[in-house]
Amino acid sequence: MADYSPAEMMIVASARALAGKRVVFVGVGLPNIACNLARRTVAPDLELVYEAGVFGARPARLPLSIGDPTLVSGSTLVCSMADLFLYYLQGGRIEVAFVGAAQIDRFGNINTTVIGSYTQPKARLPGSGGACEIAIHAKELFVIVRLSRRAFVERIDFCTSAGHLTGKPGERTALGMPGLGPQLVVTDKAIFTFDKETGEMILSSVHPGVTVEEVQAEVGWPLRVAPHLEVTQPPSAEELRLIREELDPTGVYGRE
Amino acid sequence: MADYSPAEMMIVASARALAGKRVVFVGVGLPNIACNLARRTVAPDLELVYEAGVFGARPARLPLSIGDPTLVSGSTLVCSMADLFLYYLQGGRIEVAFVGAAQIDRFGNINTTVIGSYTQPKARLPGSGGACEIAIHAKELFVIVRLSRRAFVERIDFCTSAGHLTGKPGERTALGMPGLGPQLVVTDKAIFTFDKETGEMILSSVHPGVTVEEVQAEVGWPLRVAPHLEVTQPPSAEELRLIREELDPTGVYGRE
Amino acid sequence: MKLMTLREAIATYVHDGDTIAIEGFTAFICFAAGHEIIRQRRRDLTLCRMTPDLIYDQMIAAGCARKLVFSYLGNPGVGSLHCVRRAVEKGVPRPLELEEYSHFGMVARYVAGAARLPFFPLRSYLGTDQPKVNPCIRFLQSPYGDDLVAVVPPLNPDVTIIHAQRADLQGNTQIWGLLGVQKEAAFAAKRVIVVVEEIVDEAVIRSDPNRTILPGMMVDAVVHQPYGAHPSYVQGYYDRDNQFYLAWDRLSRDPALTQAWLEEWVYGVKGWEEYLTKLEAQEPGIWQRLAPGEAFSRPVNYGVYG
Amino acid sequence: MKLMTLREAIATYVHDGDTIAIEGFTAFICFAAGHEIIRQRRRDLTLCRMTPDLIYDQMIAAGCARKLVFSYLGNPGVGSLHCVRRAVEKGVPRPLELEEYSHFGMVARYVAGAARLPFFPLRSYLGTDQPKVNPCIRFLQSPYGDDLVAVVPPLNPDVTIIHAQRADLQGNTQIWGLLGVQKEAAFAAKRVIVVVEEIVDEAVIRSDPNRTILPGMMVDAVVHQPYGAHPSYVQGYYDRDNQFYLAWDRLSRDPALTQAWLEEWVYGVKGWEEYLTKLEAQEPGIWQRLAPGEAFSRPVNYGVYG
Repeated sequence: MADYSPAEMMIVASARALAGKRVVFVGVGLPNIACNLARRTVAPDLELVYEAGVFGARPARLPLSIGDPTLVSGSTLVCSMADLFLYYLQGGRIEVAFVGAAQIDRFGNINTTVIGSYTQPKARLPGSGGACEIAIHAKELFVIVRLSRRAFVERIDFCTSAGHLTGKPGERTALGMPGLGPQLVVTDKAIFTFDKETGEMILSSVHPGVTVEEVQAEVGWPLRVAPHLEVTQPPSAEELRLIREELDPTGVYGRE
Repeated sequence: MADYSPAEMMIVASARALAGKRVVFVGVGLPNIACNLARRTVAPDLELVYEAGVFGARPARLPLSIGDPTLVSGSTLVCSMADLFLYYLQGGRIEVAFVGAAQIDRFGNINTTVIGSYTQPKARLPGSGGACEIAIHAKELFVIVRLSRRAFVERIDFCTSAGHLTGKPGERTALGMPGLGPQLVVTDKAIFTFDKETGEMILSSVHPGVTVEEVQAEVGWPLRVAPHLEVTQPPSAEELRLIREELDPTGVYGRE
Repeated sequence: MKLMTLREAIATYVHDGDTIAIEGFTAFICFAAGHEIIRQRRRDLTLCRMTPDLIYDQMIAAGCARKLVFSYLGNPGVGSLHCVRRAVEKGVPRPLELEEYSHFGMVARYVAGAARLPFFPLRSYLGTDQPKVNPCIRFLQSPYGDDLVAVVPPLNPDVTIIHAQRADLQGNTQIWGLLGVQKEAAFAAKRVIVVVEEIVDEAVIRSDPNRTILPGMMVDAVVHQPYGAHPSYVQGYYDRDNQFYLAWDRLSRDPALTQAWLEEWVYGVKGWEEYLTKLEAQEPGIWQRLAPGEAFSRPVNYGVYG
Repeated sequence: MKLMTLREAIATYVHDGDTIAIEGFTAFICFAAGHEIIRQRRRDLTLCRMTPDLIYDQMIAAGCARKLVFSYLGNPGVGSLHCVRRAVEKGVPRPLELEEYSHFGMVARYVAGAARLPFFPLRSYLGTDQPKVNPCIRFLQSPYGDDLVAVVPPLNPDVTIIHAQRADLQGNTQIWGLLGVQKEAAFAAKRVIVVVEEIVDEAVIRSDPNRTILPGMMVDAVVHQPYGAHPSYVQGYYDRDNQFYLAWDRLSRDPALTQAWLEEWVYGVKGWEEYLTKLEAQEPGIWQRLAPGEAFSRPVNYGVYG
């Protein structure tokens, strides 16, 4: 078995979760590489929609930002932000979306706004960007975040993007949210899914060599563990080759 | 003095009313020729915005409809209907607009929907098109309509587009209408303006050879006549030359 | 496989009772699709379109529709739509329910439908009789002050059909010229049929992604049907056949002539290819008469980055 | 005459206390205008932008702003905006008021502003803390049912500044590549400044009217300033200078280094031409490094009719 980095494990686990999907809303960084890996493995028909309003991108290099000009040249469609948010996202055309998180709670609610109080923040974070509405409208939400006690907290300091709210069944539907909310959290140590009823996060797979105790130690609430906890299949040689030789040859994202 | 048709008089009178204007919203037919005549005479900087979403058109022939392809080729901008109505018209960018009327009342309210009752119409007319919102948003509204007792009625059968409503001062403003409403009615026999306070239609100019009595005979209410009633200046030789040789050489609109 | 014949596309995606929109503002009007719907004898359709034009006049004369949702009834630049008037004024060949908006109202309904909004606000209709005859037009106070705005509900056709210059096999569609409300009507629809003058290699689409108005992912059927918009026009491909618009004004005044025309030109042909053959037999040189000259866009450089 | 220098345009149209928007989603960011505003020492500005990026970081470090209206704070692909954070977290060089939306919320505010709507409805914010810290975000029930939608108020900048590939002397402006929210921000504004890489003959514009995003009638000033978006990029003209984005991440962490940089590169030069001269002196061949290859759009035929 090849050696691989935690970032490579995250990319591979994210890519596999896209099996059979058709339309993914994607930012740069790990999700971008994961989506491109999925296209070459488990989801050949996957259409990548970049947050800057680009469809069917054929980037000639690894994009430096979500608005990299290499995403535009040779793509099939470029639209305005108004079209993107009104017709594509709110219009219900996005099947899966990836977002990051500074803090995430037991029900998948996400903070990317502030650490500390809003008016006197300890740290001022980027804010919502499109995440708030992505979390409402994408049919499924996948979160990519490193596992740490700072991120996996009992109570987030600010709710930027709605997950499964307080865990009451049907709460999202009652608020008229068309998307199913967070379905998957991929980290460098483990993978989490959510209880279909209550929306509580469930440890469903640990990466090779990681114990449940190690995961629990980084999570700020008593973790529910799936009855059939799996061990994540490590990256295959082919998956690693694609990442290292084709998708991220300079190792910007994969080698951490 | 050259001979001229009533239609030519209407075109010339409409063109002169555009003196100094910058942005006019225009349909085909008489308004189109009037606006193009104005560009060559009293309003060289006039920008023509066609209802199909075309700016700065340079038609190589007389357009057959508001959506004629000759309006598109060589124009400066073509936009969607959504942009046209949201950003140009409702956005307040239109200074003057021309509309027609099947019926018009004393306060410039306009019917282009039905003659008779709505559910059992004697005649089903085209409906609003953009007229309803044009009448609300264009800073000034100019109406072009042949003078007749069928058109100039005490009570219109249906109010498609708001003029000065019931004539109560400030009524349009109270309803939040940004445009001033009808400012001018150009006919084949006379020109009407409106009382600044009450919005009542005023006969302000009769075309050469037309009497006040002839006009009153075609109007379904006791007509107010301007204290200084004018006689419309007939078309000049140059105005007629422009219409006949350049703007409507085949006489589609001008010779009726 | 998205590429199909018009017959297959209509048979597959347009059903009796459907709400359909064939959009295109005086240009790009897909007569070929309208005729195919008549030929397949669809019934009880709700027809939506800002400007019903001759195509809906024909479909209504053929008895396809029970309802018309619109904002302007006219034969553009010519006069009335006589078949629509006959249905409204006399119930011939069957009564036609009308649901009527202004242009902006129709645009707003498509936008709301495309954006999954429960309503769209617009400053219109105040002071007019239109809300009195259309209970779907309502008013709402702004949560930021006294402003009263009109609102209209979303319009979500079962099928939207648009005609365009070109698409690739995936359905990525490009249009230039009058954009009308096609994009919004397509996004609002459950199913989308795109009929094009040319099927192009995706490299053509990819050379100018800003020109693409619909991504392939939302197109259910791509139909290759040159001259499919006759007698309306396609920018850069052919002109409006105004002779037909004038002829229709005359013949459509007479119900018998109208039915005879439908018999000959719609029911009497197998499909659009036969219609075109008949058309060329009637007027050899028609496409030369309607052919525009060349006026090409200057290319722009998107750049190669990488 | 609309054509003016950037110095004239900023002096004429941007005043102390104004609400301004320099828009462009990661592309077309008009750094040249931002620097000129710093150089002319405008104060108490309310800066609006979906993604404040380095240009607002620099303007905030220079003390131009009292308030920031935004939806995402970041150095794209790199990390934090340290000057913005310093102003928010420590009040250095002066406190900065924040008014914060999501991306969709900002887009909706510009659309409402451009369309003179008193509010714009969107399905967002429910279940989050965002409405608690921004009283401008409210909720409204649909007049057609129980749906609760969020609403945001219009945003009408005093001045919107956008950067584009080309315009003619009348201000007819064309952009290709990422369209962001520039059109809406311009329509929402009282005054509009367009800065372009090239002034072209109007025949170029007229060869492709669908490419035009702003008509000249709404543009107050046209400024010809090649490379005016450096270190951001202009599709087909130059690439993002990522080295600068990385360098700014380092130097902007230190208030003294930041001020020194502003002294040298903004206050210390007369205008953008001198900035470019300095840049080329520092790195000969910079424009070759950032030059993209050629990838031209295929021309389309608009046709000659008449």
